[in-house]
Amino acid sequence: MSEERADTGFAVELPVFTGPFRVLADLLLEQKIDVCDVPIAVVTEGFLRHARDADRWSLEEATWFLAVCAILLELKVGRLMPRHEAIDEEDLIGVSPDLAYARSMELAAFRRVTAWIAERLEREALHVPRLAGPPQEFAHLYPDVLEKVTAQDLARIAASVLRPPPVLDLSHVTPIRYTMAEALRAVRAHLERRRAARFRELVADCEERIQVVVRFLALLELYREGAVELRQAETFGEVEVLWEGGA
Amino acid sequence: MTERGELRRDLEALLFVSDEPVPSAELARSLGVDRRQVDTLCEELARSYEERGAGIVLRNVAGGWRLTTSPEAAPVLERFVLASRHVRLTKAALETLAIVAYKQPVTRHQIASIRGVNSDGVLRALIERGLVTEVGREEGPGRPVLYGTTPEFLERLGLSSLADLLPLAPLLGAAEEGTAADGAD
Amino acid sequence: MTERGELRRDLEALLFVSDEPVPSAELARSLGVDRRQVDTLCEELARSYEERGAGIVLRNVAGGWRLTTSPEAAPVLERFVLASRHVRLTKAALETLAIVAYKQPVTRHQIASIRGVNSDGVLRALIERGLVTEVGREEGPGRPVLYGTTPEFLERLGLSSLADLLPLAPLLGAAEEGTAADGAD
Repeated sequence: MSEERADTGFAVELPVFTGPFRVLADLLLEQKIDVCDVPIAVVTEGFLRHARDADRWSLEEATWFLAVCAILLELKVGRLMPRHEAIDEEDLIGVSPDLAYARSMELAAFRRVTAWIAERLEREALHVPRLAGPPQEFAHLYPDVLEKVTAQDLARIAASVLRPPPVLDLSHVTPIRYTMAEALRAVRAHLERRRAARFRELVADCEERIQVVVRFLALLELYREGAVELRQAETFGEVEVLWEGGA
Repeated sequence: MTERGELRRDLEALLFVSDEPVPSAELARSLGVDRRQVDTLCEELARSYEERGAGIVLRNVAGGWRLTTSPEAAPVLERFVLASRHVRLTKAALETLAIVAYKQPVTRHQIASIRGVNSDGVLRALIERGLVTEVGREEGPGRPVLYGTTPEFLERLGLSSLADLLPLAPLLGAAEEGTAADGAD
Repeated sequence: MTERGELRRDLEALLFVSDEPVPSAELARSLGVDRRQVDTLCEELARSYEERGAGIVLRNVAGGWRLTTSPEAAPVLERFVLASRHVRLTKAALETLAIVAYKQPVTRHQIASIRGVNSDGVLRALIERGLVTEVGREEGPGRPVLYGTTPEFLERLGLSSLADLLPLAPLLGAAEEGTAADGAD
């Protein structure tokens, strides 16, 4: 996959950057521009428009675009969601779109081969082996197992055999320490005092991203109750919150 | 293949996966034929093994048909079992003994379910060694035999009663596969 | 009985008592002959089962010889066998298994990069099923664990070695051609 062939000629016009998407992608992957400042939906719409206007779809161009967008989305999700393993992001940055394209081809091949594996597993399950071991005439060959075994050893063995299957390891999931009740109280207090606020102000005291998310959910809850009115002048613009609740 | 050939094939497969004598009636049910026919087929099969000097023999013992190894192959088998299966046998025996000790009274079937493999041979070996014995029969269909440990088992471990077995609860969380393997060596 | 007949008898008995594939070298040691002779005898024995339409088959899987029941007898066996050996794997598990099989030794991270999603849960499930195992650690920062397939994986697929895996290269080509053709339409 050469750079020229993958070059889309597709250009974007965004507040942070105007020019060929290829250049934008490089800037993003080199971390010269923050991925959170790039609305991927807008870029995708632009790409679809560009593709429609062209005479016909270029498979390579589309695949390359998809590979880049997949990386950008994963980066963006990484930025927006709390995550402890910063290393993941570093590794993603190191992935070039061409490599991602190659990997997508590889994955397609692996998906094809899974059908073969599944079929073989199915067919082989019809062969039943004999698991009984030596017949009873050979019982005398079994060792005297208590020769070197203590009560402690036996307990350990029993524990290993009788232990229930391992529970799902959730250590990689960040516990959410912020409650909806706390968020509702904070939003209410602010709005009852000020009657109106921008979302940015409502989360100004938040220390973690997850706290912002919970505040946002609290806001939606208040909206559902009819306690607040929400306004957004433009896509990705500021969200304005007006207090409608009983004073 | 003739219908008779198919029956013989299925019969041989049934006997192959069984570790204990299978009553003709049970074979007949599985094959969808009558008992007499099963007995005739088994006799035929037994004769064919004999004629070709096979390493396996088919015998009618203890109320059922059972495949086992030819007595003439015993010397080679013993060498093979002692040389290469010994560690596996030890592990299987220890696991089975641990299950009987902590779960008694327990059926063969329960042991096999816990270990994930047929453990009848191991159980027999433990009985022969005087560590495990029949302690009764379970109520319910088939009234399966229940197994438990013997006084000799306690004595060998230096325990005065089953109540002295180490409690399992603290180990269930902490025990690692590694320690079990160590214990089996 | 001829010497060759005796060897074949002992070989059959050895295979009968084994609960896993037995490498030719191990059989050779027990029988006191060389590996080549064991392989020839096994092939003969396998053919003789086949010719008489036996209920058991002898195959070379996972680097060793193993007796199993004939697949044709499977319907009759179903009721008889304790636990079905059938493993139904999810799409994600199959995909991960394929990657481990063809890319081994491979790290968790490499698997995730190819699949585009975190695959730790699936990997753990494959390890629990005995299809995948840790095979070492990579040099370099963090020394990440390397994973590979187990002999059981080969056995479950009925392959004698990893070299018997379906070649991936033609599939890579097919992928490219296929999609390119689609794109040109």
